[in-house]
Amino acid sequence: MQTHTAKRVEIVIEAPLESRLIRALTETGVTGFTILPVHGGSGRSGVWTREGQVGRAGMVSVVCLIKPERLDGLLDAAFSVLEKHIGVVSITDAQVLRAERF
Amino acid sequence: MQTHTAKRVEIVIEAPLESRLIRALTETGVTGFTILPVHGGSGRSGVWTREGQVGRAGMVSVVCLIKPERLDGLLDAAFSVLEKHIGVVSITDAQVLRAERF
Amino acid sequence: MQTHTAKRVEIVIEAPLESRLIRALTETGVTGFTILPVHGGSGRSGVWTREGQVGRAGMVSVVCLIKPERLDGLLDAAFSVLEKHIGVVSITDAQVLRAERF
Amino acid sequence: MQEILSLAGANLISPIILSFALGLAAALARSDLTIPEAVAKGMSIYLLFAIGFKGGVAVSTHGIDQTLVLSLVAGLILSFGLPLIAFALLRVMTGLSNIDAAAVAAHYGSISIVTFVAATSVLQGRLIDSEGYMVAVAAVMEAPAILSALWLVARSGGGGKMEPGLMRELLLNGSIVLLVGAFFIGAITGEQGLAEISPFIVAPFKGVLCLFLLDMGLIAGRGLRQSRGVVGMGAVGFAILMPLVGAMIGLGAGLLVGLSLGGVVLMMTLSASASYIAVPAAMRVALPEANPSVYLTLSLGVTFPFNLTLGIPLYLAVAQIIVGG
Amino acid sequence: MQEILSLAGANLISPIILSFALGLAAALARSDLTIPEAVAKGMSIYLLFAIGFKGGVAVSTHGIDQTLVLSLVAGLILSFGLPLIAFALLRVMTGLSNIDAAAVAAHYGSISIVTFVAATSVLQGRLIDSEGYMVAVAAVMEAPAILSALWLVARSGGGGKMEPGLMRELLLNGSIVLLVGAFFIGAITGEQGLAEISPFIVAPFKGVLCLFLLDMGLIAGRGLRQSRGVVGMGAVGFAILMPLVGAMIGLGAGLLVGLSLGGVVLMMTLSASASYIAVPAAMRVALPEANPSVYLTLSLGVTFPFNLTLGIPLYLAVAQIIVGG
Amino acid sequence: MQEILSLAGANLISPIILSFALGLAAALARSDLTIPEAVAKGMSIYLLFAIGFKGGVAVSTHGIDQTLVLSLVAGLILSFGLPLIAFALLRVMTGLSNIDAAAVAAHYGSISIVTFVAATSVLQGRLIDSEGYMVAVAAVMEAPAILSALWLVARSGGGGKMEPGLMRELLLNGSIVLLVGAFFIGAITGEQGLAEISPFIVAPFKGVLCLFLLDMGLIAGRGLRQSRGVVGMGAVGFAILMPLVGAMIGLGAGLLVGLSLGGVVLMMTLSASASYIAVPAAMRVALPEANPSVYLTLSLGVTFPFNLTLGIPLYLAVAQIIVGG
Ligand SMILES: Nc1ncnc2c1ncn2[C@@H]1O[C@H](COP(=O)(O)O)[C@@H](O)[C@H]1O
Ligand SMILES: Nc1ncnc2c1ncn2[C@@H]1O[C@H](COP(=O)(O)O)[C@@H](O)[C@H]1O
Ligand SMILES: Nc1ncnc2c1ncn2[C@@H]1O[C@H](COP(=O)(O)O)[C@@H](O)[C@H]1O
Ligand code: NA
Ligand code: NA
Ligand code: NA
Repeated sequence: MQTHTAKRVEIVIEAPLESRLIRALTETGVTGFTILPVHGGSGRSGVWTREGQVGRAGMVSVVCLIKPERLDGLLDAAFSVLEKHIGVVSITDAQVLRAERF
Repeated sequence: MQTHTAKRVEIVIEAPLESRLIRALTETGVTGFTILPVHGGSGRSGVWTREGQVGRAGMVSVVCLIKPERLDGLLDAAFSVLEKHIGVVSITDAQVLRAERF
Repeated sequence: MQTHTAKRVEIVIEAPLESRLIRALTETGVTGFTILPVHGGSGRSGVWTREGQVGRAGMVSVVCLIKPERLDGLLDAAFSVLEKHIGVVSITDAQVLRAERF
Repeated sequence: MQEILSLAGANLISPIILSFALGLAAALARSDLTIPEAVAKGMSIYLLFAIGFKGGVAVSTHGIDQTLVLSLVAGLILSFGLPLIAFALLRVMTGLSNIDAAAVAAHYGSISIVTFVAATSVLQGRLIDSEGYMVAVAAVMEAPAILSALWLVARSGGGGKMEPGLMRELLLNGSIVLLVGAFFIGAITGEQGLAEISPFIVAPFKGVLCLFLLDMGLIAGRGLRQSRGVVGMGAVGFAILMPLVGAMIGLGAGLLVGLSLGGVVLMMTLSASASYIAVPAAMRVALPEANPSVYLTLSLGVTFPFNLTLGIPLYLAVAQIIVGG
Repeated sequence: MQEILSLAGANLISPIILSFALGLAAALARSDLTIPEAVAKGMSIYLLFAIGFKGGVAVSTHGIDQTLVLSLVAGLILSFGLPLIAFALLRVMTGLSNIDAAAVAAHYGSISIVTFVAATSVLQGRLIDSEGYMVAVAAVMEAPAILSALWLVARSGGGGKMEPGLMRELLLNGSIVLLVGAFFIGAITGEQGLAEISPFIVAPFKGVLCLFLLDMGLIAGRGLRQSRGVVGMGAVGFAILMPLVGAMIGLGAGLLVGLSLGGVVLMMTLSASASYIAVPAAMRVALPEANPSVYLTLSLGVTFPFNLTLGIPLYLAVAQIIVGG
Repeated sequence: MQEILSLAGANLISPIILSFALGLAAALARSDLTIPEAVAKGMSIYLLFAIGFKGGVAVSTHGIDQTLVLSLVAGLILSFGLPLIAFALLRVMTGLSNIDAAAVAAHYGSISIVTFVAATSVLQGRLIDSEGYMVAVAAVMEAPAILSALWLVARSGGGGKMEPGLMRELLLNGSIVLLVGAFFIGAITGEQGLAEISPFIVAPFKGVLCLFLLDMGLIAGRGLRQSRGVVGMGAVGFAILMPLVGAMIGLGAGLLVGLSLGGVVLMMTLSASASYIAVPAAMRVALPEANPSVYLTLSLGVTFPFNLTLGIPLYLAVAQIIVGG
């Protein structure tokens, strides 16, 4: 089946910043993304879990599939939000169906 | 440690279609997959979130690790369900442990 | 934007083993990981779902981004826990921002 | 008239309505107030179980009068028939495509159980009895409308074939199974069963309903914000006219069947209400080309609040005039 | 006999049992009715907190009689010993492997708190008092059975070594901590504490139990559907025989210890019941080679409904004959 | 003194406090007991809705006396001012960086609604009335402290600029909207509205509060375990001194405004309490460089339990001595 090369960008970011990241992405024209809940994790800032949390605590994972040529714009946007904050960004090469959607 | 090449297929599909996708996958002999909850997202069909939803709304993410040679069969099965619907499919090259399981 | 090569390891493991996996990872110096909830799945051990479960049932997905040279240590640690149990491990090549974090 | 307005007024300042309004306002103001999906689902399970159980108990005490079967049949016919009327109205009043119109029509043939619950609590507030088996009628009305909609689409050659397995999915839909199951449990265990669990399903019922409507308001508000411009004035007009039309037809059905005043009001409410939980999910499977924000905006964003605020008191007033009592 | 059946009958048409049946039927019919994981966990937390608290209050009022310690010891011995009997029976009645048999045995040495709760509510229904500290006995019986099972496996050279850290995990298991903790809170705050929160932990208790059993039924039904053919007739026979054997031994223990009628019935129920929450998770860690669908099908799919429907009334009847009253 | 201790003692053995202690102990012992996020959020929504609604009803019955406006203004001033005092104390007592100190200060200017709820239930227990609109004061005090903290950081040139959109986020924060919204619903529907839903928001309130505090204890315990060594003795001292300072200032404000005994106690409690839900999330946005485990450990791990156990009874005793009654 016909596939097209794309980049899969996974941004693990603090929940309170989610809305800002989405705004930044949308402003650079990235309107396709999927937000996955994150149950817990560990990093330089220590260990955390969602269990029993009431406030907007913890991280969320935002996954974007985009055309390779748009990667830099996305990373700049993401970084502008992430810069001073904890969290990680990873990029993998991917193939997608239905390129017209990206 | 001994690893084996495989494909990682990630299918983001509407929750009401989950059972149909699973059926289609099983029929083509794909019996290994992991279903991740999706909290929200955005695409050509607009923005959505799970928050407060009562019905079977939103999307789910189905991740399949398979032998490369079985990729096409899987994609055909997925596409037969996804065709008229919203959602995205991405494929990445992967390595897996314990090939006997795939 | 400056990126660095890394490995993305995704370990789908039974929830009751989560704490053991984390311990094993930490002991080999892997202190960065993200735990994603898993809603259900299927494999050689059959089909399962989280719906309505009360006990610590089902699987969780642990995602680690690490420097390539540390991959083997991580896989050994993961395998020491996973060995006799169900679950899958997949590795993909990735690029990360902010290498200093890994 | 006077009377209707005062009732509507009294109805408007109930905690239930105001909770919905709060949710609506919060969402429109883009507050981050949300109710977790699991909690919302839990509340809807509670409401379905409670309303079904109480209906069953009512049947076990008042016994089954001969109108039971007639009412169920009437419900079936209404659910099958109302979409045709809705479809015709939509063709006249809006520029919606065949498929969108059919999808919307399906929602108005089906029912909103929360609207039904709100009507029962208005009746209770005025000490008006109603047939317990009306919850069974509600259950019966959920699915048939979907078939009519699919037929409407197929007729106009727009695909919408009856997907295999869809039928049993509709009939074994979680909310129907729970509502009907609880109804039978209530009917079997009767007053004694009710006595055992009424501190759970009766006493806190209205309070839970408030939080549930808060959530409904949040979802409706979010939907309205996102669907600005998606629905035209004509469609909005339909979403207010159709409930009135449905209620009048429901009134006729209720009188024909010979329901009590309360029963007639509930039959009117069921006919006037539009689904926004079961049918939307079914439409995603059966009519994926139909635009969700159209039917969700109309059923949850317009018709639901209309029925909640003005509709129900109006239906009650009309029924009182005609049925008397 | 007559008497037993009538009680069993009365027991069968209680909302609690029927809710379980509804869940079972819905799952077997492949309805998409589900209860969110978080809601199910929330209900179990509520039930554990309430049952523990009430037990503590009972102790604070009736005081601690000398049988308390004896009962705890009896519970320990039963939990350690029952798996050995279960294992022997399984070797005779089924073709299960050593490891599967040991894993199943662990479940029957441990307890099902919901079965315990159902028994207490049957006792309440018939106004039969019971020792409040029986919940402490229940807590004590949860873990030891697992050690016996591991010993059985080790003995037959099948691995199953006592994993480091597993022991404290078992003892600090969330449900044990909550049950025991609530027990102490109840014992400390007594009647006054109960008065403060009884509208929460007493009044709605049975209603919550209904929804919880609906969920149990859904899970049991799903399990039965998937494990068709996994368990043979012999295993099913065991899952019905073992509770009877356990109950008889529990009866002996209760009489030896000198418990009241109610206490004896609860001791019988605890011995007869099989775990399906704590032990399965522990087995995944300690005996990963054991097949989960075997032990889950037997404990949740067969023994749990058996105890709920026929077992408890039977144990009560037998206890009444022997203890009198 | 005698009197204070006995009250503190009585307060300590309430189910509410003991539930918190249980959670704390379970987490410190590394039990796997947890409450699902959705359930915890659901309980906090319930508590905010109930407390807001009841406050509104109180206002609708006792009417609005002229002190209402004064109290709101006092609340604003306290929320703006307390962080400055807290900051000064932190600079003296601890080696925290400017940014960490400012972040901590923000928490102590804001409020903990659960501490407020605990205080109201202590007042109810001793049949002491309080102004219903104190919940509105609580709402008013949530956000301003954050601005003071940002100003403190900006002043010392440490960035912390007022992020665009943050302001409206703070004011439309879910918990504020729900608290204020429920307050107005209660004020509008009054006693009649309360009668409709009191079996939901009044009767089970304390029980839900127990489970919620169990969860708070679990989180606090987890935090303490992970932040060993992160906070020094000086910081801990601050977390106990600051509530006392805050309470004294709150006392003064309450007297100036002319609140009743109950109102004064609540004003003291609000001033003494530290936020651990709304402010931490805001700090992650506005002061990402500040270390969360510092402010969470102090506000949730030290100040919250201190207020819950010793603080509230102390404030009540002091207020009684000064206000009399
Ligand atoms: N190496 C990693 N692999 C996967 N997730 C990570 C990694 N490092 C950090 N994270 C996630 O990002 C969050 C913040 O990390 P940090 O900024 O290192 O404190 C952690 O809690 C994890 O959820
Ligand atoms: N480019 C993308 N990257 C990641 N997820 C996407 C993307 N586009 C769409 N999605 C997901 O698929 C859903 C449907 O997308 P669409 O079919 O474009 O409306 C969205 O709500 C997202 O959850
Ligand atoms: N091929 C696969 N792709 C993705 N996930 C899998 C695959 N095989 C197994 N899993 C996940 O691992 C769990 C245990 O698999 P198994 O060990 O094959 O029983 C399944 O329930 C799935 O959640
Ligand atoms: Na209708
Ligand atoms: Na047992
Ligand atoms: Na304060």
